[in-house]
Amino acid sequence: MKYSGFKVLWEGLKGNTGWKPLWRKPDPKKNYDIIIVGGGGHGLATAYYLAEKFKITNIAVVEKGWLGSGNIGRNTTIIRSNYLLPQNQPFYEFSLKLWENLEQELNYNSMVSQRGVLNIFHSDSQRDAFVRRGNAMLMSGADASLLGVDALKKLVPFLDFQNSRFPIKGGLWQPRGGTVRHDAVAWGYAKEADSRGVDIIENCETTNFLIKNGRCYGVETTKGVIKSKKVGVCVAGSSSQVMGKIGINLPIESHVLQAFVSEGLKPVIPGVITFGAGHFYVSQSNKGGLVFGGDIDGYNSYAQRGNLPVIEDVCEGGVALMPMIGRARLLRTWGGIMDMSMDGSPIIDKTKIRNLYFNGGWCYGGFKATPASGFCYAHLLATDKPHNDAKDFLFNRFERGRLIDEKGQGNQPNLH
Amino acid sequence: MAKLDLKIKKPLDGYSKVINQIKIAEYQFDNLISLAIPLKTERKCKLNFKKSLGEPMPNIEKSIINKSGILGFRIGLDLLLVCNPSHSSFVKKTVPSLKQAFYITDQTGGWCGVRVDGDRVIEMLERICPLNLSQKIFAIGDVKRTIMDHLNVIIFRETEKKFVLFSPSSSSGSFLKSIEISSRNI
Amino acid sequence: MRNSSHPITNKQKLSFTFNGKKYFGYKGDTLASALIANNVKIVGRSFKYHRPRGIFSAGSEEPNALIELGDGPYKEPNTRATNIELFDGLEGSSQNFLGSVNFDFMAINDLLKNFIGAGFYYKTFMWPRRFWEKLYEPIIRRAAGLGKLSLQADPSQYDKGYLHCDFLIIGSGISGLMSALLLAETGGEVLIVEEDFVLGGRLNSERLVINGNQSSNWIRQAVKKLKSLKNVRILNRTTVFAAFDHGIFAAIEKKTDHILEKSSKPRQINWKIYTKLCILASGAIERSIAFPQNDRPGIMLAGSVRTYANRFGAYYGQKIAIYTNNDDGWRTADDLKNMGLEIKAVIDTRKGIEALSSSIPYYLGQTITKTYGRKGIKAIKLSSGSKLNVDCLAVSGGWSSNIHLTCHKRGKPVWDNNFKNFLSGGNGQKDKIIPVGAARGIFEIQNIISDTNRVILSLIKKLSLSMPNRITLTSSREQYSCSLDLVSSSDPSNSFIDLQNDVTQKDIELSFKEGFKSVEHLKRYSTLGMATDQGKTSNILGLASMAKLKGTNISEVGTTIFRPPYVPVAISAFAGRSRGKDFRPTRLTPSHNVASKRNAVFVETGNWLRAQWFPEKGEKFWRQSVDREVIQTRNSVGICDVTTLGKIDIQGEDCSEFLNFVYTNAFAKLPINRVRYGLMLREDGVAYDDGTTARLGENHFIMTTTTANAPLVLRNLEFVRQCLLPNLDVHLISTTDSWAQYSVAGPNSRRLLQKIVDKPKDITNENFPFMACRELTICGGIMARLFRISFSGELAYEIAVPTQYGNALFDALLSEGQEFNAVPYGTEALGVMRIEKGHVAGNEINGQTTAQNLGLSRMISKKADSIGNILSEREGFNRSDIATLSGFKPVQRNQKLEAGSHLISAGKKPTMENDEGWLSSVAFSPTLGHYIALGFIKRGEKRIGEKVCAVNLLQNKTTEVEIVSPHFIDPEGDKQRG
Amino acid sequence: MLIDHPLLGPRDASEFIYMGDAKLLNRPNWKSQNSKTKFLDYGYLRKNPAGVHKELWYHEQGDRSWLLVTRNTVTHEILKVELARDTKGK
Repeated sequence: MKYSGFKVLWEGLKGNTGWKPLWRKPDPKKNYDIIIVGGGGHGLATAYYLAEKFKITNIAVVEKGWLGSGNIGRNTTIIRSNYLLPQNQPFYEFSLKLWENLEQELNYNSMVSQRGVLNIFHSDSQRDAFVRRGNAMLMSGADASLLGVDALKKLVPFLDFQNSRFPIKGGLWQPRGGTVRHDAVAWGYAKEADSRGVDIIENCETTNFLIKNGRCYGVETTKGVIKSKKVGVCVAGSSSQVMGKIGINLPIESHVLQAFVSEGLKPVIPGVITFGAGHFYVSQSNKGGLVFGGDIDGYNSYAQRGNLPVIEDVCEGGVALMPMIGRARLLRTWGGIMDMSMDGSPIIDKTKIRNLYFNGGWCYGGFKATPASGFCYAHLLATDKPHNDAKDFLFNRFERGRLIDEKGQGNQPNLH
Repeated sequence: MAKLDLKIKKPLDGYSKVINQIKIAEYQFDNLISLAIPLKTERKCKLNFKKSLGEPMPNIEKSIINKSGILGFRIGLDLLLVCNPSHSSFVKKTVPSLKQAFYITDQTGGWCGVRVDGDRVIEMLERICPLNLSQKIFAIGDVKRTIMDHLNVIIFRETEKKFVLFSPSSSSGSFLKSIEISSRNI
Repeated sequence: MRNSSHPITNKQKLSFTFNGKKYFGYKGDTLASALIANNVKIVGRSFKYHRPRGIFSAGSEEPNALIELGDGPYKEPNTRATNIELFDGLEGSSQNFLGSVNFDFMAINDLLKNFIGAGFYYKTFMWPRRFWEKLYEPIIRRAAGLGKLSLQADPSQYDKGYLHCDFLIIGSGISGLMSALLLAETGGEVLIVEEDFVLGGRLNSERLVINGNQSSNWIRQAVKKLKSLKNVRILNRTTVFAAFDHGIFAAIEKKTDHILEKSSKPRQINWKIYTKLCILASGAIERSIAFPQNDRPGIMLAGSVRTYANRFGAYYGQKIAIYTNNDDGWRTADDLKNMGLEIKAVIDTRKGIEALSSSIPYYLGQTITKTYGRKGIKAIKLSSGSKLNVDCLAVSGGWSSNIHLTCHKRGKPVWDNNFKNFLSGGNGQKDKIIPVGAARGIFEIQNIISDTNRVILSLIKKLSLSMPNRITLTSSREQYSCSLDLVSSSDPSNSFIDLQNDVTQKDIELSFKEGFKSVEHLKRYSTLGMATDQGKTSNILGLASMAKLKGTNISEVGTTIFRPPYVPVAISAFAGRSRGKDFRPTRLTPSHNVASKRNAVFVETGNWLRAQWFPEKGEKFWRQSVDREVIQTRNSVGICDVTTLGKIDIQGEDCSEFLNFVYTNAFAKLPINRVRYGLMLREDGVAYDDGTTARLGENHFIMTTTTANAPLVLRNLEFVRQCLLPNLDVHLISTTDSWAQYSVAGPNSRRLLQKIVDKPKDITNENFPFMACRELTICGGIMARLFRISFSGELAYEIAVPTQYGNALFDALLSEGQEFNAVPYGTEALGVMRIEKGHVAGNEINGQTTAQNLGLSRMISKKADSIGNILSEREGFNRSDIATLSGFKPVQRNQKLEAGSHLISAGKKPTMENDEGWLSSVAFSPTLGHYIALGFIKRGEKRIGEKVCAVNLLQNKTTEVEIVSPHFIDPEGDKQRG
Repeated sequence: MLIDHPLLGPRDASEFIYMGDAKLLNRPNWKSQNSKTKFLDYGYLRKNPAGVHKELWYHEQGDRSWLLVTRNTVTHEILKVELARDTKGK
């Protein structure tokens, strides 16, 4: 179905009787060319790009729960490409470029809103690191600028410039960063993948992989056996659980990241603002809620909920950075399961089982990566070669010592 | 060469104040040392402790006070603190005696003590101390280590409503402020 | 209007303003009850369609009456009028309108309802692409949102606290008070927490009889008894808003919100409650019914109409109809009739039931098909066609147990078909929450009494505590049964399901049509239950509606779960006192006082405040001070407080084996009274920390770490000690705070120190060479430690004394140093000198660089195992083209360098592919008279003399630099050995 | 969360620092065959169960002991707490 303002008007006049489901609810066929395990943002994007860019349409996306029930449905919606390392920066910039045309491409308004991402710094050495990062961004074709205190006072006058424990010295600003209505991304990809013939099968849990002679030829699911030439796993948060079914241990731990939203308020926060002397970042949704978050709770968890110390830590950071939000009220907290990888960077790679592919380890940076992750994973699944912008996201980087450690925290996943 | 006289500066310069009937005062001491129990020498250390201080070596989270007013806190399985408020022979006699069994580290300048005393002390501590202060759990003479207002604190219960709080000396100003605010806020 | 004979009218009279108009109420009112008593009909506008809305409920479930409370920086948006305890001088106003609350220009949206239903925004506003941020989105953003923030810093104080108990009882209604009375007898610590400012819960709102008297008598007795017990504590005005792991709950106490005077006390206290068990006596919340135009001011929950009448003597109207699908609606009719109000009719959706009251007109098996009165209900139309003129419509869709808290640990509610209600499902773990009374789905008072006795006594028995007697109470008898007639079939686009988010029956139908059928999709697509009330009064309606569309029942449809917090809580309340300058503790160095007196400028280094430089008279610009400090130090002697470096006392028979393992280089053979530089790796082979370690005795070492890593290194050393090498005799004590340590650097440093130490001969170059250390005494017997180490590259020492002498020593060094023109220097000069000397610091050891990058790979001893040893052998660490530490000078010596610039070979474009490295630390060297930098560049050690470009695209600047040795001064180290 | 410290009783988890999988107790011998593979496995690969997990916590704001905690990662229920050094001795 093609959406437009005209269509909305027309349907409004007709009493909104002509709308159709965004995607079908098919039963699985016996055979597919490719099965994507995981109907989240990355899985659906992969299916869409396989169909659209690589013209492979005999695809099933099998999803354990409801479509988009993983981290695409519970993140803080930020998009940006402000990375430092050469293995990361071009990939995230590729993703940002895909975001910029996504709505038109999918004919679905996921409200890609480029109102800017600001990272505040509070010390000279932080500034040095941000200068290095900002230059890396510009060198890979992204946008960035370094703002001094005067510029910040104009852009975000409500920050605590007077009385803060860690003085605000400036910020790294990426104007093209912003936010996206996260659920709508899953729905948009689902709609367009479906319209190209992709079967999206919800409430269909993958219980095992069909493997013979070191080759994967399908999956066993709660809706029966489904065969395919290739299987792509794309279940960040549950990666270890799914790959564990065939005894593969991953360089990944599952952690809970909490997120928070305030009551609806008239607009106050221009873009995304990140505190540099504590754990706090915030944006404001189009509905008016302040959407904010901080650090992971820090212990392995599959509970999709967290505990009080992190809530307090995040709010302390928030009030320290912008004391005007103090009287806004926290409305809801929730948690998602993060695939925390051993160097803080993702994996898009083949596995040691032929025809079985893996995409995961996104830590808490997966949302912004959705389009590029789907695109690059589709490239790998279709051509058996990594996409140029994701060529370093490989399993063997640990063995080879070619780590992609953006935060410099080493093999301790809860610090990334 | 002219002899220089280096004057001691206590972290809170001898602070003392009453807020909401709670007496808050710097708890001053001459010496504070830690005793580490060498691997597998608990027995030897127990004997030495008794001999050096005249009291049995306390169990974990328990304390002793000897007749010279010297306090001993067991803060870990193999770690004790000994605090000498003012006994004159501590450095010359007690420390060398303890040294025969324990590894000794001088921490006199490392910690700042604050004594809080008064009927509303529990109400005040409720605002910063995550520990259960019920005497069933935290008896007189108990000593525990925890975190208060982002700071590491050793808390020692002298009586039902009297405690000494030791916090790192570098941040003692911040900690004192925490205690003052807590006292004011009740 | 107010019932003038209600006891509340004997209380203190309070004045307040709402939307600028002055009104009166009484102590004991809520803002909502006072507004009702003052006949204020419209209190706000709805979120999307800007329809006029009145007060709907009497509790924290309120969807409509969200107001802005207070003024200036005290302004608090989205405050529920039903939760505000009235105080003299209260100022409130409506929010979310353009114009006035009575005439809102945005109400045009109501006419466009057909075009702006659920999810319309996903289908349009896509063209042209650039218009989203410029045009569409700003309009949407301005229209959305509810109240306004003041944009000023929150001026109030907040506090936190910790409470411990055996039994936390949430709610002080009859089941809560009974539970407390029973459990108190076990001797356990009981904590009762009540959201309201009065205790008694529902009993305050009803005309129930207990033991032959008004129930208020019994409350008084019970509370009196409980207050007399030592093991019982009662907190009112306190809401338990979240349940966490292992019996930890969070509660917010409103301490001074009901007082106008801005108190010096905290406004709210965020309590963290640790309990062994929680008794959930949180009652139940009434739900609405969706029918055409069911959102008019004057349409209220039936139980709330009863509450306002019984508890506050406040009547919204005088010609009242009751619309119910359950028995409870009839009770409202009875109560109001007894007060002399006119009951126009009870309309019960249920056919074939017995009328529950004979003296009231009623219609059975009928529904309301239409209502009249945009700014206040005037009439209703029934399915039979009859029209009734009313000024208040009390609606009851039945009661939902208030099980919000049982969902916080992802407990899935289970459907009770008997009372048409979700009950706590637990979640298969010991979640320590035991519902009683209405929260347990028991709705009739006589049953609540017997059931609470049974539940609590069996609990006490299970815990083997001393058994109290059951509480015998006689009470009125209540009757409750309920149907699931919740959704009307006519006019779906005007039948509101979720009042606050303006979700109508039509939106649910549209969600269904577009495939958003799972409860989670329904919620996300239609925004049902996502408003500030989390759908407390509406969720069941949405589920019933979806069940109807799917042709199934609610238990099949399932439910989304509530997320903490139960009520919205001010962000400040989570921050408590940790804000402003008190966001984190401040650590001061031992020389802080002296430095302050010398006008030092301080800089935050982690939690430390360190002197950054010491400006002198006439110096206007920081570089003037820093350059002077460097030059004076290099020419004579300078003193810097380096106490912040981590110091770890290491003792034990196996220290040297331990150090060999945690450092890459060997320490076993380090002689006593000598110091060695050590490099630590992480287990993944990446450089972690560096510092010097001194050996004071056979079994005694002092390790220094960087300031930033001090606690982390200790943590890792403890890990090695306890988890990897537990059989070694090693003991670790952090002594960072115990010793004041000063760097004394410069050619005159020895002469200065010789004035201080008790035996000057001991520190001659022969007796005390470079990298020597010693315990000695200074100033006539004060214990001290002296280390001959140099960060600046000069002849230099670090001298340490117990912290209590630190202040005096710093002073003494400066006064004794006057004859040498000794200078105190700060972290800037320290940084300049270490860059000049080529020493690495945090900008170089940043967690990403390896020993190989740092040019220190030869420090990794292959003779013994050490942390990180094996994984540092990986190919990626040892490629020939890795970036290595190098020095850089501007080719044009007058040019400035910028840290963070990237390095590109001459003539190449500044792209990621051509990136060869970066400048990590930059300083102006007063010694050399130009800028210098440390940095990393591919194969740097082989490219000395090559000219490359330092590119800073952020400033659009490219500077030609020459690659040089990182040791800008005294590369042979003659000075430090001199 | 509350961690029931074997020596000190229940303490708030905010006194502790989390490290992760208890396999970190079993550091390979650097001289063993395939030591690089073993170190890669030790350093990087995790079982990461949804369920019972043995993990290391450090009582940084307490007695500085490293604890071996057996905890369910789905319910967060803590089943057992031991001193890490005791389990090493065994």
